[in-house]
Amino acid sequence: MPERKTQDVLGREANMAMLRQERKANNAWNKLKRNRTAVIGFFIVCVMVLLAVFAPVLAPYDPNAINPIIPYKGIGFEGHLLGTDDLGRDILSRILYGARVSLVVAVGATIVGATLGVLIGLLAGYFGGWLDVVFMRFMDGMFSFPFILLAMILITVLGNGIWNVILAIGIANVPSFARVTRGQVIIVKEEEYCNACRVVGVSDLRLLFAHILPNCVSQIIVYATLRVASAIISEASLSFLGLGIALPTASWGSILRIGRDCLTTAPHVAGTAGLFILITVIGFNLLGDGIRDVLDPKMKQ
Amino acid sequence: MVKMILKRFLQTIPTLLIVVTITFCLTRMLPGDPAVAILGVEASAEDIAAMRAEMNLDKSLPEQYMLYLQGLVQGDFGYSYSYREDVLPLVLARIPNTLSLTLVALVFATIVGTTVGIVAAIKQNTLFDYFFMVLALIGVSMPIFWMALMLVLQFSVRMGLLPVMGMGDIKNGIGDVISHLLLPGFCLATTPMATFARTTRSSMIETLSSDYIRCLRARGVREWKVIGMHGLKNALPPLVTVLGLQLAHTFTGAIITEGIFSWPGMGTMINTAINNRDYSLIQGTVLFSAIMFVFCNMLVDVAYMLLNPKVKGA
Amino acid sequence: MNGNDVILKVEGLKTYFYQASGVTKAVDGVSFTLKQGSTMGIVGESGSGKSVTSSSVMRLMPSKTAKIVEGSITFDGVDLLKLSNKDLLKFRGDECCMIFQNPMTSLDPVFKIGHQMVEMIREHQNISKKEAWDRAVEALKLVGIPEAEKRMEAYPHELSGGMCQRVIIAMAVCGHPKLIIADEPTTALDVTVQAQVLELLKELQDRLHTAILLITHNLGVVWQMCDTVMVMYAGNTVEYADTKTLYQEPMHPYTWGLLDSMPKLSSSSKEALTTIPGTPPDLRLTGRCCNFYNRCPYVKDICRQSVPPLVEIKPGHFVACHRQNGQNRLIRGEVNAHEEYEE
Amino acid sequence: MRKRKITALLLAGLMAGMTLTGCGSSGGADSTTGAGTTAADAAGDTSAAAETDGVGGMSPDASVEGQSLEGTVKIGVTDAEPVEGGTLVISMPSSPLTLDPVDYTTVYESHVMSNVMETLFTWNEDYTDVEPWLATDYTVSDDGLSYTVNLRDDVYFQDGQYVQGRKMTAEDVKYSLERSKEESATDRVCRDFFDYVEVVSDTQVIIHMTAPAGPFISELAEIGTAIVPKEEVEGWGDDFASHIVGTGPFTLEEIVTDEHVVLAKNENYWGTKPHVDGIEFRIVSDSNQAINAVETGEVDIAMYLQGEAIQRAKDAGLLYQTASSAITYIRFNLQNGPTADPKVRQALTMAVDIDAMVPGIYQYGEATRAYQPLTAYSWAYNASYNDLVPSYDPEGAKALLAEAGYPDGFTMSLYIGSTTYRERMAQMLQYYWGEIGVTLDIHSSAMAEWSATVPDSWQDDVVNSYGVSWNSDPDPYGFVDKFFNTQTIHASSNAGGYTDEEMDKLLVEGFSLTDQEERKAIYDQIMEKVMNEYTGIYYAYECRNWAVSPKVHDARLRADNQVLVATSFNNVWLEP
Repeated sequence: MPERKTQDVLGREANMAMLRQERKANNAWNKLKRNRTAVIGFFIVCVMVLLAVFAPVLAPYDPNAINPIIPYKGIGFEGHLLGTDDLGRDILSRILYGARVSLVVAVGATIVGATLGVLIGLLAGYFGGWLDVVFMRFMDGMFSFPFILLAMILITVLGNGIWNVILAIGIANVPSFARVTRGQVIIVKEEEYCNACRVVGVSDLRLLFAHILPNCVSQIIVYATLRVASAIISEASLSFLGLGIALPTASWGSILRIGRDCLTTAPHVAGTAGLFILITVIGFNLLGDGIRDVLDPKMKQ
Repeated sequence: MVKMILKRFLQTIPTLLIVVTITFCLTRMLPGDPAVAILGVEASAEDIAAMRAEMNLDKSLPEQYMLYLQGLVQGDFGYSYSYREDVLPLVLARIPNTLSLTLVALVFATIVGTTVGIVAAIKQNTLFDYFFMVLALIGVSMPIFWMALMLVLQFSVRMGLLPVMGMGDIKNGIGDVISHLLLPGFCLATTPMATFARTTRSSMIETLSSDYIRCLRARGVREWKVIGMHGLKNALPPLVTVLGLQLAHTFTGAIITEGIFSWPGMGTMINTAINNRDYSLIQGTVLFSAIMFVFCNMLVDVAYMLLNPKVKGA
Repeated sequence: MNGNDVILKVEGLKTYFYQASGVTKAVDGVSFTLKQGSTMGIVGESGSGKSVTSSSVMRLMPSKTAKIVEGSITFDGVDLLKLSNKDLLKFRGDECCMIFQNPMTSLDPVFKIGHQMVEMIREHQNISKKEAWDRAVEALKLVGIPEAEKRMEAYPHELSGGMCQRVIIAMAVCGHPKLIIADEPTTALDVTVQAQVLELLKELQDRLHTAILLITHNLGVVWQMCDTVMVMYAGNTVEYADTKTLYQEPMHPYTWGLLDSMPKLSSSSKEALTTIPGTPPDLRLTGRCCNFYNRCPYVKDICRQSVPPLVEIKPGHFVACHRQNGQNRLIRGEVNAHEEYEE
Repeated sequence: MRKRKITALLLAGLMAGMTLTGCGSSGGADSTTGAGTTAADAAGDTSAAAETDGVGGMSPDASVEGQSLEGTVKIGVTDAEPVEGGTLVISMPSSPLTLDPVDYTTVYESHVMSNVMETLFTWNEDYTDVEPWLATDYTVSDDGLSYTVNLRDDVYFQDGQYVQGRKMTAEDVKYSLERSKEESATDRVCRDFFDYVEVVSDTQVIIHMTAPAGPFISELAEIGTAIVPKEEVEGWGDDFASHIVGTGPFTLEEIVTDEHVVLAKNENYWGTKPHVDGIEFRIVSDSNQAINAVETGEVDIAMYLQGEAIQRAKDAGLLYQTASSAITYIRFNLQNGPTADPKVRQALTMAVDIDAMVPGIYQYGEATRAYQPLTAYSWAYNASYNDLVPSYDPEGAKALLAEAGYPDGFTMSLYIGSTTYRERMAQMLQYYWGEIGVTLDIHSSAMAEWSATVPDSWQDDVVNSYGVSWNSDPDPYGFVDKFFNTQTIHASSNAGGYTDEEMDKLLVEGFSLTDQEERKAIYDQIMEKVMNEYTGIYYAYECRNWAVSPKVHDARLRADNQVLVATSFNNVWLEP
């Protein structure tokens, strides 16, 4: 008899455990933890952030210390784990410090773009009318520029420097954020609780920022994560074209630019920097995909 | 329907006007004196002043803007001082090159991307699915200029299979054209291809799990029809949206890819124009790329309308 | 029961969902037979396995993770589980039709009604487009759609829900249906339309001598439509009888609960509706004992120890309950002496 | 007698005019050069060349730093039986834009033009003297105010839209030269001295001058003074620039901007007809692609190789190097900011290990170390002043800085064009100066921006230094007069703002003297003075690099970066 009881009790306990688990699982954070893509993405991003943060500790050499005697040395040359570049600088150190630039620029540009874009999107979507027309036509106009071209012209206007790169890529990012936000606001503002708020006499601004914005946030976060990924590529593209970060600051794109000039004789220069860009971008894309899967039940499989 | 398309068409006009205005403002903000850029640094002050006058740079900004707009209305896009040619024929001569490259890339990307996406959706969670989705993830994350370099290194420099640069000439046979197109085309196609594969897959999965697909199956409709006709047509709208975005993306990519492969298209010209502070040419190229973009977007919207009977009926 | 007029025979059907989190036993041993021209209802709560049962009959699993692991399904003497894909296509839509819960989403939104009907007809009958078109119009008229020709050119979103359901029924009658599976055909429709659709089904059944498998959680509909009823709970058949018997002499505690939770027009409407306390079990954990034990007021030790078999208590009346299976029949309303696990 | 004097004057001619074909040097593909000397950092370049890898002798007094200098490099065998036919494919990094002799500004244009059009005079094979070409001979009046030039009477124009193989006459010479004077964007035919052309007969003209101009005849060898038919020029209007007609061995067939320019053999050419059927100038912006193309046989001659491509050309045995006359340097702001103090400039120079820096920048041997603001093979070059460049001594530099009042260093700016070589140089300077506490902000931009920022920058403290390369013919005038004359203070060549009365006097003296020895004495003084003022770091002579396919024979690569195809002394043929 006791044996059978055990079986039954086990069943009940398992049942309870499952219920508890399900309750837990509804928590977005836990959902995210269970999402394999998100975890891998998060891991990659964390590693890159850690590498960037601890660059001074991890880098074996001063990233800007030149040593003209040993240019273009290959992987593993005398303590230069990833070799040296045209001026004999340690590529590993430059990549580690470059991670700082790339990440700061990418995240910064996304924040700039998101802040402005979300604001414009909120106002245009909520108030509609001529405000919407003016804002969105302007955004359409900006959107019609090839992204990199807009960034190129902006950076030429603003001049080199990390803040200017952030600003340039950020501004080029504004229209897409505005569009995403506006689309979301238009959906959310028609929902019942918004009407309820209006009936109760909540002011427009309060409704907009206290009720509508929070309901758009998840979409914006997903979009922003994916934008960070493309901002990394944008920064690299600009540096590759010789625009943007001031010399001799290392960025992944500027290492690639050097690597381009020695593709046959020293392919490791372009190779390593490119790999880092690729992996980081994959990381952010995975993270973005993961967050979207969690926040957007429609996409969940 | 025609009315809607016409309305959509008219909507592009203010957009283009804004593009013109933004470009005008941005180019005037560019550092550097275009007159000096043309005449060279040894030119005398009088020569430079004369050149500035010839280029209308001595007028006030609003005046310059009005002059530019007037010219545009009359089909005069200005004169490129760095190429010493009118902008319009210059741009028109380049557009086919860029268009052929981007279109080939996009068509290739669309065919391959959607096919992979569909198969991955059907074979969801199989090895095929995983393999191609990882590939697609790498594809969307790839800095294409880097990939271009690596491909050149491998296929042209190391293996000597493909030409490294330039555009083929039909006079040398179709093989010449194709071999020149292969690397830049593939590079340009990578991101859209991967994006298509991903979008098609998720859109297809969503469609295939919908009720009417089950109903179709329950009605005994053959599988290829269910997937190929009903599934695909319903999964199309998000694809069309992505296609529109990718058009712009591909053009952006072309600016860098053309440079790497010495493709004589708009991309290389834009670079030259910016470097030389060739205002008219920058404005011209930007305007034309914007026109292309806006036009493509319009096509996408129209396609969207055609695909969605709910919009169509309205 | 095994006469020649049996159109569908399901025996010991088990359909499981294989997922990362475990095996969900959506259908865990279901058996029934359906005679030609008769109507059988399957009732039960959501998630009790009704729809999966009907899907299994069509061999149309809602997801790739689902698999029929055991049992047999015989349709008109043919083992459906052994059919090739090609034969299956012939079976589906021609001999056997299915009507789904939500008519609005059952039609492909991007194709016109006519296109979809013609496509389906030509899938099964080797006739020209024109003929198929005419047949479709005819079918639409048959199901009482006004201006049938005009409707052929309409998109699904241009029709009302009831209209759509009629179109779907029309599609069914285009072929040579021996069986119509209606999966909650009226749930998504409003009440007046519900009655019309049911009426239509009945009418068609009389005319075409088609068997109907009606899946619903509405006992009223069952009473109105069905000859026999199967009550399902957590993937199992708990009671199976002809309609009259089931209404008059329900035997399973779950059926009691189900009947109590349904408003009766006949009796005093002041009588309070009762609900069955608790929730159905997680289908990943069933199969060890009676699945209803945790909600059953009459639960006994034995209920927690083994799975009750489906027993024919009276001819044609099957019940799966330990407490009805033996000498001491459980009487409704009996006070349970063992409430140790009551929550 | 007269002839000799002309030759002597030649160099003066060089100083004033030869720089017309000259232009900026090295670096990127962005080349705009106002005719005349230019500091633009561009790929196009010209001028006297040296060869290290090719055939040819050495002129002893021109040998510097192990480079032998030769006006022209011979390619391939010259004595074998030539083969007719084939198209010579030459790659260059940028497209010619206008081929009109009065409008052209870049060296790429001159490559095309000099094969289609011809001038009254032309350079001899050694690139040391000019000789008559469309002219047969000439005499100068004793006052130097009129040149009587006799013309060939067997010269015919190519078939064009408006002329069909018409004979060239004195009227054409008058038209072309006067057009050159009136319409040229820059100083051609010594326009300030040139008056008018008098037609004496069909085969004789007299050119009248307002004042004597020594370099005038060599000016007439410059392609900007090519003889063109009036009908075509006026018939086409602005479009003449892309439909040029001349008297040369090739005719213009097709121009596709940024793709190629195709020339075809002129079957009615008055001189020796070319062996090749045509020339295609193909635009290949990337050096690596150019060398790939030479290796695969797509291109026969690749011009303006850079970076890795040089190594690859060398490995493939295709490399020819010719030194150019360009000097690459950075100059300091001499009027404002910390660098106004000569001690600071001296310290900054001492802080840099130039001997390590030059091979660091030019990793494929594309340049040699320089010391002075003068090309090393100028007759005025005096190697003994090289010692005036302080040697690498960071400690000494620090001490000097402290002495000048900057014990903790300071922050300064450097403006350069964004090319690989300049950026590498800038980062090395940044490092070296960083060691003595000087922080360097590098401003790397397109040349259009550079050339709008740098000239006149001595007037304030924004641009503390700038890097560029300067190209001219070997006469010292082409360098020091542009660098240190108060008159040039608004030009980019003297953007550092050098002005000194004594120097101005010396410069005038050096220009007006005709005796080379006397001039050298003056230039020695100038050089010694300048070297002690640390006006800048003159660190490298950049070479020109070519890759030539072994199937090309009897070609000449000339100092001014021209590939000579069909001339009086050579005629290219291609091994099939």
